[in-house]
Amino acid sequence: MSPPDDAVRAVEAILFAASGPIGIAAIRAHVGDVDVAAALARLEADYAGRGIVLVRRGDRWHFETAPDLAHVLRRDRDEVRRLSRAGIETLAIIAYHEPVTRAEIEAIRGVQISKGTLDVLMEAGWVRPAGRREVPGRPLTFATTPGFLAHFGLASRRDLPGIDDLRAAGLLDPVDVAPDEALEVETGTDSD
Amino acid sequence: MSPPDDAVRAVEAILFAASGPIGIAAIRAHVGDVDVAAALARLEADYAGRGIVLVRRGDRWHFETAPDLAHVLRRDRDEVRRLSRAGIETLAIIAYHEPVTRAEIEAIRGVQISKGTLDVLMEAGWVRPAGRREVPGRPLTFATTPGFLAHFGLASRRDLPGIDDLRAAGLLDPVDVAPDEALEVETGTDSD
Amino acid sequence: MGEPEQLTLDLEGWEGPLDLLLTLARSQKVDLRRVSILALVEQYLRYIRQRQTLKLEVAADYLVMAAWLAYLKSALLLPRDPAVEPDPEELALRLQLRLERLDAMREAGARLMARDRLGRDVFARGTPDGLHVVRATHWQAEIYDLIAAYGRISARTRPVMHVVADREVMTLEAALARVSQLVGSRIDWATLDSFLPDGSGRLRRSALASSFLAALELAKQGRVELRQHAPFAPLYLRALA
Repeated sequence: MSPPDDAVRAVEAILFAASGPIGIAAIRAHVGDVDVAAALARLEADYAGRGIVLVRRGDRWHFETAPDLAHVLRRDRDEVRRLSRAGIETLAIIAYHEPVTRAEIEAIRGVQISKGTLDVLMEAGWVRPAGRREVPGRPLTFATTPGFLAHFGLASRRDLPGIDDLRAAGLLDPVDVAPDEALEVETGTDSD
Repeated sequence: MSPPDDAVRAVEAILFAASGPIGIAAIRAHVGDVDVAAALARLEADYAGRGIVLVRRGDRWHFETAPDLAHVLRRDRDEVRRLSRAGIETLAIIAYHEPVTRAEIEAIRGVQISKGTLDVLMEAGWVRPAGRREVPGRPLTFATTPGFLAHFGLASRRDLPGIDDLRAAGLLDPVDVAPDEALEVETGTDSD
Repeated sequence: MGEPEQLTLDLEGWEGPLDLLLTLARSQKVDLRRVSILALVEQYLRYIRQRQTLKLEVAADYLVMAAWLAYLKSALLLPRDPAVEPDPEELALRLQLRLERLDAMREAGARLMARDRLGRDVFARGTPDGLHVVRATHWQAEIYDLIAAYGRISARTRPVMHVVADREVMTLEAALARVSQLVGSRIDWATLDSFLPDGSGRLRRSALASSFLAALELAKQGRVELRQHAPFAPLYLRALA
């Protein structure tokens, strides 16, 4: 392995010092006119197989510990807040269907979303309001955030587990939320 | 360079994720019975010449960015800002009346000046403290700097137009007294 | 917890009728795409029948679904009536698609949660130094701003002298004297205009106003009488004997 040149070293230090995933433009603002993409590729290769790895999350990059070392690092005190079943399903629906309205989420789950469910997902920084849909009522839509990709270790939404198969099976097609005498009957509330 | 073994990788990840410099005993508490000292030596060698270096602080170890790269981690950004009305008036009074005390500036402006106003003028390099006046209370006086003359393209303060010049230029026209000025006088302090 | 409450818990464990249906469908242990809707409906209806004591607000949705499923079942069993819309086969297909969709999302959620998650399985740097932006402020002001500011201060603080230009006016007293003197020397009606002094512009306007007031005052004193044919018509004065 040849020693890294100054551009690579500078990008490495910036990624290391950054307090979160950082994009190419932000890196360039610090290092100036260097080939940031090439430096990232070089670093990705250098760190492959090490205890620290360089990963891409959406349009941003960051260093994190290698996943197979979870057992030496996992901390009890940092227990990630457990999501309710309603929360997990709602998050999955938003991630796989985004942008998606509340009515569509409810149509898929067959129950109303209780008030806290979306709040919890937004508070966790995984879900954000994503504009209104230009249909009658102009309902608000929801989508995932860069923080969602970072937390779940996804380079992009295309990396969502099984998304291609689900799309091919038509299970991600737009959901019919129009009044339907047959399937509109469920008006329960989830148990959040 | 041979790929690091699992012990080295684990120590690397622990150092990276640690919330501060960490000692060998603390590392061993995570990784169990491995040769931590050997792993540290290996990491020190691996990172030599990179943008990140492994350093020892007393009995503890941590990763930090290479010292020669400090300049890329901070980025300078220039901001051009216009002087506020209070600022430009205070500067004008100092230029025309120097050396002048704060009380005199306020008497001439008819409005109190906030501390920030003089600070901004001094930060800009246009005004400097110019000794104390030998009267009761020994108030500090202020005067302009060579930087002031340079910025405004003046060879000396005598180049500032006199009152008669200002009148001839229409700059003493009472029409110029806008209603907001009356308001400013009433509230008794400037808006800086 | 009392006995009746415990009985209602059976349904509260489900996240709605669709959740219950999905669980029953999975108990058929076949691919959801080959699930028997008829068997599923049977299972659902049997399940609901077995739960005699239900908390009403929780049960309502389940009962509505039960009613709909009972309708679907009969529609599927009876010979197809082409006049009936929608086609019961299609309804069954849509129900099956809904179950598949919910199942897919439930599965996706589980797979998401099982990933290596930041802060649980993988970790970002413990103590990032952060990147810093150092701002250097350049203050800007032009020489014109400076001298205009001084002009403004001077104008504001300099003593202001108000000078009122000299103006020709006729006072009410002068008009009274003039009108009362002139009216006595005439016999017949005369217009107010004829009492005004020669001149033009501001003095004449002032004299007109003052003379008009003088005429009113003299009329009030009973020394003259006034006549006007129409609004804005000439005003005539005549001395009273």
